Amino acid sequence: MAKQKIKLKILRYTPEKQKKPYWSTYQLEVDQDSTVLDVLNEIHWNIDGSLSYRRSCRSAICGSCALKVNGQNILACETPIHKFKGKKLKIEPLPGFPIIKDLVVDMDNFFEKLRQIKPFLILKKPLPDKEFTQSPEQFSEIRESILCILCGACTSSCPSLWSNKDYLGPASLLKAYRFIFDSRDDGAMERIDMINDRNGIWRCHTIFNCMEACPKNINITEYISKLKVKIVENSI
Amino acid sequence: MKKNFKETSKTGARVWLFQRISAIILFVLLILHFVTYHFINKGIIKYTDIMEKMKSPWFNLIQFIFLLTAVYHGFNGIWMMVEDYVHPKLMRIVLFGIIVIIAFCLLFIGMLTIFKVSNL
Amino acid sequence: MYKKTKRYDLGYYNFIGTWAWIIHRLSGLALIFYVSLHLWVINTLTQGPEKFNNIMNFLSSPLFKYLEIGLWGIILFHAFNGVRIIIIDFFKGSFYQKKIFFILITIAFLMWATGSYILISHIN
Amino acid sequence: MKVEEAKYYHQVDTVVVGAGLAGLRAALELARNNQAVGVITKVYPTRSHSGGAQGGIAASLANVAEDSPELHMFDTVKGSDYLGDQDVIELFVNEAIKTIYEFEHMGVPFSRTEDGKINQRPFGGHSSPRACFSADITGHVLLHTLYEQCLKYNVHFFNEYQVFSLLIKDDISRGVVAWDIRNGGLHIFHSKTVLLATGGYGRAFKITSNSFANSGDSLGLILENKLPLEDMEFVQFHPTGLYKHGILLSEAARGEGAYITNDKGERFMKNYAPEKMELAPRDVVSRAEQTEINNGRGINGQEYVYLDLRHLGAKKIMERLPQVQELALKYIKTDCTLEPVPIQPTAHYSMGGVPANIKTEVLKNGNGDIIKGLYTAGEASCLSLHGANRLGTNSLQGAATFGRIAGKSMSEFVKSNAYESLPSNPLEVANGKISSLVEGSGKEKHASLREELQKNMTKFLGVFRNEKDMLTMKQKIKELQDRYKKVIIDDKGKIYNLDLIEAFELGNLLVFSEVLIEGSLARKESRGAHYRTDFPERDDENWLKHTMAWKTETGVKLDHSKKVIIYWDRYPPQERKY
Ligand SMILES: Cc1cc2nc3c(=O)[nH]c(=O)nc-3n(C[C@H](O)[C@H](O)[C@H](O)COP(=O)(O)OP(=O)(O)OC[C@H]3O[C@@H](n4cnc5c(N)ncnc54)[C@H](O)[C@@H]3O)c2cc1C
Ligand code: HEM
Ligand code: SF4
Ligand code: F3S
Ligand code: FES
Repeated sequence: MAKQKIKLKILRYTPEKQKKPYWSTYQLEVDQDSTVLDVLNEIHWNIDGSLSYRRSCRSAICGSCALKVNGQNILACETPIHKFKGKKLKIEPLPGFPIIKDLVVDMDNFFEKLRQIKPFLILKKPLPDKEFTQSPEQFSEIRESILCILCGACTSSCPSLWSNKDYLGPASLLKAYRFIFDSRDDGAMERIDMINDRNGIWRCHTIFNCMEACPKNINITEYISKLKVKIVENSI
Repeated sequence: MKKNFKETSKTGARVWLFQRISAIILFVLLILHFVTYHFINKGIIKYTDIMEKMKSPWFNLIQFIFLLTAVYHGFNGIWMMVEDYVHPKLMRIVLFGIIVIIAFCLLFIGMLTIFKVSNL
Repeated sequence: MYKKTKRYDLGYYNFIGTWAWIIHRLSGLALIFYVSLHLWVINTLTQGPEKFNNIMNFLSSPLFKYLEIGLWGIILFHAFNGVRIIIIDFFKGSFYQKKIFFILITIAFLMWATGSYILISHIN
Repeated sequence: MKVEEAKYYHQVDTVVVGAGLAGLRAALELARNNQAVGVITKVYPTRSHSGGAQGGIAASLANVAEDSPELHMFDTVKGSDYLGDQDVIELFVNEAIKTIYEFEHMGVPFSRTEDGKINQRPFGGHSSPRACFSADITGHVLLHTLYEQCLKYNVHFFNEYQVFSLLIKDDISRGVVAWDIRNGGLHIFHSKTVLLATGGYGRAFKITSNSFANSGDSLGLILENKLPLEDMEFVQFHPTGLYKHGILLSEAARGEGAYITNDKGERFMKNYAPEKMELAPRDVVSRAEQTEINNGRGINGQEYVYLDLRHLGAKKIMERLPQVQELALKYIKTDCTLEPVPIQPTAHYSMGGVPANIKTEVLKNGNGDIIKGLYTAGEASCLSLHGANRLGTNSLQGAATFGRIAGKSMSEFVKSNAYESLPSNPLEVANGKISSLVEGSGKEKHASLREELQKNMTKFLGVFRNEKDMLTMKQKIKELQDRYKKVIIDDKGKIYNLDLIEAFELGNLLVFSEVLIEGSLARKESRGAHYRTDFPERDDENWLKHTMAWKTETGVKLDHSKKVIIYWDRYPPQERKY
């Protein structure tokens, strides 16, 4: 495999040592079809071991490795460097979240918001002996929304979140959609009551950054719109 | 432990829906308005032209709706922005007051014009 | 415990949706400003024909004509992007949001060009 | 960085280490029974590797075709090459059905049949369509649903805490010591019971489908506590790993009818498993692939063959196998609707692990003596459910079902037992590890060591093994272990120190790999995933038994006295043919 020289800038920050994040430049040789994660590994393993980032599955399913590269949120493990067409890479942690160290951000708040929309089936009917029936059409309503890997790329890219850290964010709204539109669920009203809030769904201004950022290409805005209409139908 | 995202305000749905309804009304009226006043009359409107039109109660009604929707839509929009950027509760209440006052002032001026001129 | 840093790094403006939103906001603000002025101007109707006609003549000077061209553009952008938002909200428009944007903005642009032409032809 | 004193101390009735399917299911069971439970996991729960599972989860629901637990059991027994303990398998196939219905009631979005029932599809080694699935993200939806259920029951998570040592004294488990990855600092978790559900050990190999987190931590910790591991030589190689990356293309691809072809464009499986063709069990297909490659029939003589999906049609591929399509497109720029995809065998599943009995209690030796309060489930465990070879879709089911059983066992244990006192210096071991890495005298970085280990393991202990290779590897591992003592890390900070974590994980890899090698060397037969070119036959007379292995000062101690539990009247060992 042909090697390639690349230059990149990484936003580094060690809270024990610095007050503020700073840019650090690296120059190295990598395979042409490396992913961003391969490059980070290369640096971490062979150049500077103190670089920290998150990664686990390296097959775009666990959601650990969301980062901002050249102005866009991506999954490091699935994005080949040739996608940036020879441009110098500029790697930073996800915007909108506090940095813990280097490329690692604090996602606690993100998960906490997820918890608040009651992300589980709420059942008011008795359990059947076997499974609940659900037709393929009913399943297809939620088919796309279950792809979400909770990487946070969407929520982090939303300008509404930047100006209001309490905004629920697209990932949680998508999760709410996934349950409200699940044919088995009986808890729609409880969840609607939760997201129908000043800092809930109404902070979404159809900006579409979330969709651009989502590595799973989920049409998040569409589902948020469907929720808005449903809420309006229910509350007026 | 952590800050709960939830506030109690449930007005979001109404703000959202009415913003859209007023937008549709405005879309029609505003473009009509601009075309009739700014393009057709060569843009120079004479006092007498207006007085002529003002005789029709329908015209006045439309002007009134226009005024109402424009002010509502505009200040509703501003309120949406305030909710985006202003977080302290007290500040919000103060701003809400200011917005409402300005809105009513504008409404008042507008209505004054319509009522006085049309001799209703 | 690590310290939580805040970052005001907003460099995420590569996308149509973001720009549309920002401009929509700014145009909305501009429109409110305009509406306020407008209402104030129209209010001169109550002060008799003299005053009103004076102001109208004043406002038909070239400077205000050019401002009007700008205003027409702002209105069209806000109006047509507003329609785009409504389509997205109610008619599954998010699948084609970029296409809708381009189509509507093209229409708006054509209207703006025609309007500007008329307005310029009024200047002389 | 200075070594930490006991600053942080938690007392919890039950500690669950690992938040994969097994760990979460156990935690949920405990929470539902109103037990206090703390889940310690080194990655956020939804990042666990269970989420990577694609194909499906087995249960004989008979929604699509005739099926029964009995048939499921037969397939599993045969698939295990008769090394599976049949009492465990019997419990497993019966509980499996309940597990699935429970999952469905929790809200798992399974794909459906036309009449609204859970859809099932065929899978390698299963004689009936038995794999319940959700497109090709089955593990993902299961993991997320379980996590969400745990949120519902307010399970307490210690996210990004990594267990550095177990507190076991006098055969009683007293808790664990964990490193707080995010803030730094060691925490003592004093508990009545501990569940080890830390997943597999595929990271010992270079070409692997496993995530970075699958470094077999608890295996290293168990060995360090002078306890044995079981059947470590059995590592499953999956036939459809993406060339060079090792990333898994779901077996569902073959389930849906994909072909595997060699350089001549021939579906070579007809020479190896004429009846089942591509749907033969993984070890059979992997060996077939490797044989083709070794004989120069790989594509262009290279180290790969083709997985051909084109005849399925773009519509079916996009509907049933979207992830396969996406992975191939993203990683090697191959659109599988138009071109065949290069694949090679990849280390995938670890049959061996921490020995446990049918109640998931960890065993101390081959005689069934247990460590009190220590439990294990999931891929980290060896209940010997999978024997010498796991059938696809049985492992998710195994993790979930035995996670639940572990939860039950633990909540019973907690009710009738009191806290045992902690050892006198609980942080000693963990501190020792940290300080040797931080203050070490050498110069070597952990990365180069790991690279060497993984490369050689794939080379010498891969699909085909023989005595000579393994002896070479045995030498090598000794050398690597020595060099590890001199490893030093760059990052001396406390906050999110990835360097420290990786170095620690490498330590575990090196320890259990030695056991793996010794076990393979000793087992002079070919069974299931363990295939020796110098002993190509299965030898039931001498080797129908489990391997228990301890690490001692002088090397690895092996014991083959643990018998396989076989219902001789029902399933006498016969040849495995497909
Ligand atoms: C690519 C792929 C596809 C698969 N597809 C299928 C399939 O289709 N069907 C099927 O049945 N099986 C499949 N499997 C196998 C199955 O996914 C696994 O066997 C199963 O998920 C294991 O679950 P687990 O809970 O034991 O471990 P994991 O899900 O791996 O979880 C391990 C947990 O332990 C934690 N942990 C590890 N070490 C420590 C430590 N030191 N301290 C704290 N926490 C720690 C981790 O954070 C993680 O949360 C697949 C496996 C792979 C790799
Ligand atoms: C011509 C027809 C108009 C249409 C179709 C229209 C449409 C819209 C829509 C749909 C929104 C909601 C945006 C959102 O929810 O994010 C909006 C917001 C807004 N509009 Fe209008 N509008 C029109 C005219 C006006 C006028 C005349 C004014 C000024 C008085 C105005 C001021 C605003 C403001 C300030 C906002 C808030 C901006 C924001 O929240 O981003 N609009 N408009
Ligand atoms: S919706 Fe997309 S971007 Fe957002 S968390 Fe889920 S997968 Fe990530
Ligand atoms: S970017 Fe934000 S504003 Fe809405 S459409 Fe997406 S959540
Ligand atoms: S490492 Fe799992 S999504 Fe990238």
